Amino acid sequence: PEDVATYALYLGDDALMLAQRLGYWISRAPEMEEDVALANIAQDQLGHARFLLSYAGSAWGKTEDDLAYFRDANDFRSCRLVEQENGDFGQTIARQLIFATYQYELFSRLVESQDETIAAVAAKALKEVMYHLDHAAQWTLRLGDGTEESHRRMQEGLYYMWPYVEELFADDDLLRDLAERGIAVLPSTLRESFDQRIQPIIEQATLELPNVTGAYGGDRLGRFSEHRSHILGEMQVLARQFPGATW
Amino acid sequence: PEDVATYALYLGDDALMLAQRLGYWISRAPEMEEDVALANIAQDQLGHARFLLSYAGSAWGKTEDDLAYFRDANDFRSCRLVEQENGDFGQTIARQLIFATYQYELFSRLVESQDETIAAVAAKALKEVMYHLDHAAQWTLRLGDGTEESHRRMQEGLYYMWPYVEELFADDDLLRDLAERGIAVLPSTLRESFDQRIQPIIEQATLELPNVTGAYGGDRLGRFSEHRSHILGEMQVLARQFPGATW
Amino acid sequence: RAGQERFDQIIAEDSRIEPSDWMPEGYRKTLVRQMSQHAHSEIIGMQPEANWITRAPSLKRKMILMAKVQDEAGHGLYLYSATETLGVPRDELVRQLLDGEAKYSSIFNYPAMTWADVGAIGWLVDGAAIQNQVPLCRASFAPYGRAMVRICKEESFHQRQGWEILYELSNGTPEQKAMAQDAVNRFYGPALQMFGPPDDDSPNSQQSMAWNIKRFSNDELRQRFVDMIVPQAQALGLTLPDPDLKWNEERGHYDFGELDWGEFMSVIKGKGPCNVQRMQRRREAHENGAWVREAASAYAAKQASRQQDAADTHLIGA
Amino acid sequence: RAGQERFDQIIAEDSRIEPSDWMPEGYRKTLVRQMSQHAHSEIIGMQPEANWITRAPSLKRKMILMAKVQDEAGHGLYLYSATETLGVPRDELVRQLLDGEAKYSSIFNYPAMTWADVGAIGWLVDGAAIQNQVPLCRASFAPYGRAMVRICKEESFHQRQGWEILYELSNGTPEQKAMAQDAVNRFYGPALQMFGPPDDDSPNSQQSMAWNIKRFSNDELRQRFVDMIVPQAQALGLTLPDPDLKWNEERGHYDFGELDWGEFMSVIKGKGPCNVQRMQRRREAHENGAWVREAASAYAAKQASRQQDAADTHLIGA
Repeated sequence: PEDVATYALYLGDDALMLAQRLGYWISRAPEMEEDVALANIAQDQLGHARFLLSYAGSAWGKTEDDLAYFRDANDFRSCRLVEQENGDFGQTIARQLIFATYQYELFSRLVESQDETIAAVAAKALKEVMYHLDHAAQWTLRLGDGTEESHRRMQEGLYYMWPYVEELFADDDLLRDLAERGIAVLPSTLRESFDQRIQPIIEQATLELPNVTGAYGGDRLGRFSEHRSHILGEMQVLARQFPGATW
Repeated sequence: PEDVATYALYLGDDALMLAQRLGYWISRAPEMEEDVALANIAQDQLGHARFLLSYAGSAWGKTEDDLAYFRDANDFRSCRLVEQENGDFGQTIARQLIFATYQYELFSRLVESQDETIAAVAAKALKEVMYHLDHAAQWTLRLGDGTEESHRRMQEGLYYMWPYVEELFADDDLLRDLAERGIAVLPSTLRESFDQRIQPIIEQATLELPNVTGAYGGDRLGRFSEHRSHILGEMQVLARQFPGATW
Repeated sequence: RAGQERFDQIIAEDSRIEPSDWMPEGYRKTLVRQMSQHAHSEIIGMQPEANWITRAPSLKRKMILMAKVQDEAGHGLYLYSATETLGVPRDELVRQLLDGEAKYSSIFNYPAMTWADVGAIGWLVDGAAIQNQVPLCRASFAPYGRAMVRICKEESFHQRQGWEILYELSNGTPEQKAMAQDAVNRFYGPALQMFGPPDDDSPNSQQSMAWNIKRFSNDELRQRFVDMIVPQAQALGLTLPDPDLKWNEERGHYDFGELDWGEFMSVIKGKGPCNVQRMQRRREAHENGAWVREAASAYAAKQASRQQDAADTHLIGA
Repeated sequence: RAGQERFDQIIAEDSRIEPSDWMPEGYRKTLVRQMSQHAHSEIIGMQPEANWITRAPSLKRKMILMAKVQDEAGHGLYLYSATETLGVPRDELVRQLLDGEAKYSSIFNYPAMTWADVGAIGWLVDGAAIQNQVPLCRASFAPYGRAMVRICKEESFHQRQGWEILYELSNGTPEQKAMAQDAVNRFYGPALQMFGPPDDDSPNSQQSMAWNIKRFSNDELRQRFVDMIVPQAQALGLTLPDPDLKWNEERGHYDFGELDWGEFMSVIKGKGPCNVQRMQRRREAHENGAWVREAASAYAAKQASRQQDAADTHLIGA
């Protein structure tokens, strides 16, 4: 069960970090409708995170909050994409477009996981992620094919996020083992459908696929991100100030 | 000695918070010369802070780091001005102009403090603060009388910072008592010379004194600032993760 | 005038005015002012609580807090829409806010400094808002009333959630309880002032009551609020910071002490701890978002012209 | 050509070339490339350490760290100035950096994730830089050599400070020691790669040595560095992550294992963990500062024209 739990951390930490990043936008969005939309997406991701961390924690006798608030940076298993800074709205949308496309492909396959809990989370999340993808795609079109400035910013946003795409599709021993047992999806097998889904959106938005290579690293061990410790420092500050307290 | 120690906290916490804010600029300044200049000012302020916190700590058997890293937000005694966000460079310069002018007037008088340590800090700091004031005044001129955009931004920076001016000159019982004993300077007695010094700079920069009232509060008890807990959360994160460690 | 007569009759019958109905200019103006202030308050009111989203101390609380701040954005949007039915577009209302011409509730000029403040805002500020808003569900202007019905449902959740935050703190460690008490100490007075100045000093109230916009006087609403929160505070095990607060058997209400109206007036006039900060944040969000809104318009215009081209082509082809 | 002869003679005598002297175009180009890369490295190299200024765990360390990052800005400035003597203005050099045409040392594309990384960067990265730079104090191009003298003095402080950070950690709690070891594990290999590829794969080195710019080969410098840090690591009580590292009595040097040159080349080609992040931050600082630099120029122009007006008035008056 520990390997499944670790897999649940992979999935859950991604969702948690993204929720944390998106949560910052609420009250700062470029239009009030977007305060609502980004809050929606943040809550969906936080919902996935809570479910997955609770599930992971059951293997170790820990709660979702134990895992979210009392693990140190090098114990998290999130990918670097979701840890990237919000930047401007174009950069946030670029991150959303990439991650929602990836999550959509992933959850579409995970609904058939041999692990019932993971299959159930995926089934629930899939509908939400379809909305996230639609939201990101719509904004990619508007920004890419909007004004000269928005085109430039959206293109830059894609450029700044693209180095972290490769990592999403990196396999490791745990994933290979779980995939063989029908529990996980081997990330590398999602890349083709990811490309096929995201490329037409980028093209329709009159944007180009960024000409930038993947960033070295990609082992979900946090060995290559300067952002993670900043995110956790803020997220955990109050919980750690009162260890053992309930809220 | 506890009342003098508390006064040292007033002065030292101001310097510490400002050093923390300015430290963020290093590597992000609008020109490389400014990375150097802001780092200089930050180090000067941090130097004052260390001296003053050590002095304050001697009354309670605490070190500078005990006081900087292990006090909670409501135990700090900084004014709100230095806790304000950096904003753009114009906002930072506005904060610098106001604070350096205030500190210059304050230290010019504190060199005659009956408390030898405080008099000595003030004497040393005074020369540094003259440079800070000159730096801020020069930039105020350049930005105020530069381009249309820089004029607008500098004026906005002054507007956003001005509500926190009043607090700098607020007296309280501790200050009144210490002033009577010739140890502290009563802040209200500095206001006139502050105005006489800062107004000509603002005018020469073709700027206007902001038409905005002082923000309610001003008791140095942190009862009115949303920023302080953010600053401390970041500043203290590592030290608190390893209580009792040395570095 | 037939319009005036019909309007007076609707008011007399306590029926509802629709946007298409004739209405006196003063009535329209009063509503635009009140409804847009209300909308602005929801939007500015997001800030103190949003300040704690990234630091909420449990995932459950983070979830609830995000939902709450989202609801506030939603309320702002309903209320701007309802105000637009009176002929003033949202852009113009937002401009009035950003230029400092329009007001919003002064309570949001107080900072949310601790996690307990999030609880106190939910319990006291949303609690006071509900007292104000429940009667507004029957406001004579129909779109306002309808917006209020929807909003009040959500606000009562919020109040409950705020109370729960304080309950957990009050039953937690001594530090947590102290944090809760401190928050209540700071928000109690300003929350009571949310009902506006005492009736003697509230000249506009009477006209609003005659128009069936307002149903109860400021002091009546304040009394109801105090009567509601005293037992809730007892259940929390927290003290309300008013030595004069006590049950008056004769009146069947709680007596309470004089509020600091000097402070109230000075906060309204811009002297609050966060007035400038709130406006700066709102302006920055607006300005940083300008290129996004422009892009959305430009894209919409392109799409419309593409559809027109397609339609033209179709006509020519036909 | 007399210029070439004189140049050759200066080189043969191991004397110094001044900017006003004639020099071959290849020499000039090589220097512009090397010196500006060096300057860019100082500027980009501020970022990993600046990442910890706001979180330094003691005030003393915060002070030292601010001073160090400040020194790097200062070094960048000297080196840009020295490069400008070769006829390329700083604006153009900065443009090359921002457009990705110019390179900077690959080591700065690794992240500073923990506080111990600040120590490892000081000890290993500045340590390697010193090995590289000390011989450059005698570089044939005089302004480069002069800049290096100044820089080397400060770098040796930095290395010492980095070592001290690691020493405190290594002698601290088990978690602190683990943090230090982890940082050394991550920075050891990349630090050794700072001397460039093995001599066999370093085609430009020979010309640079002939011109008395470079004094020692990459592999010679790397060996000196290893020989220097092994006893320092022992004094720290930390392990260097190389199983092949051992004293070779015969050579009188430490042997060490093959480095991962595949990773080195891929980081140079943009695949490092932080390449894009570093460039984004630098571009943002530059773009966000554009209005400030424009204001400074506009102000300077106004001042100059005011002085001119004053001078004219004076002439007319005279």
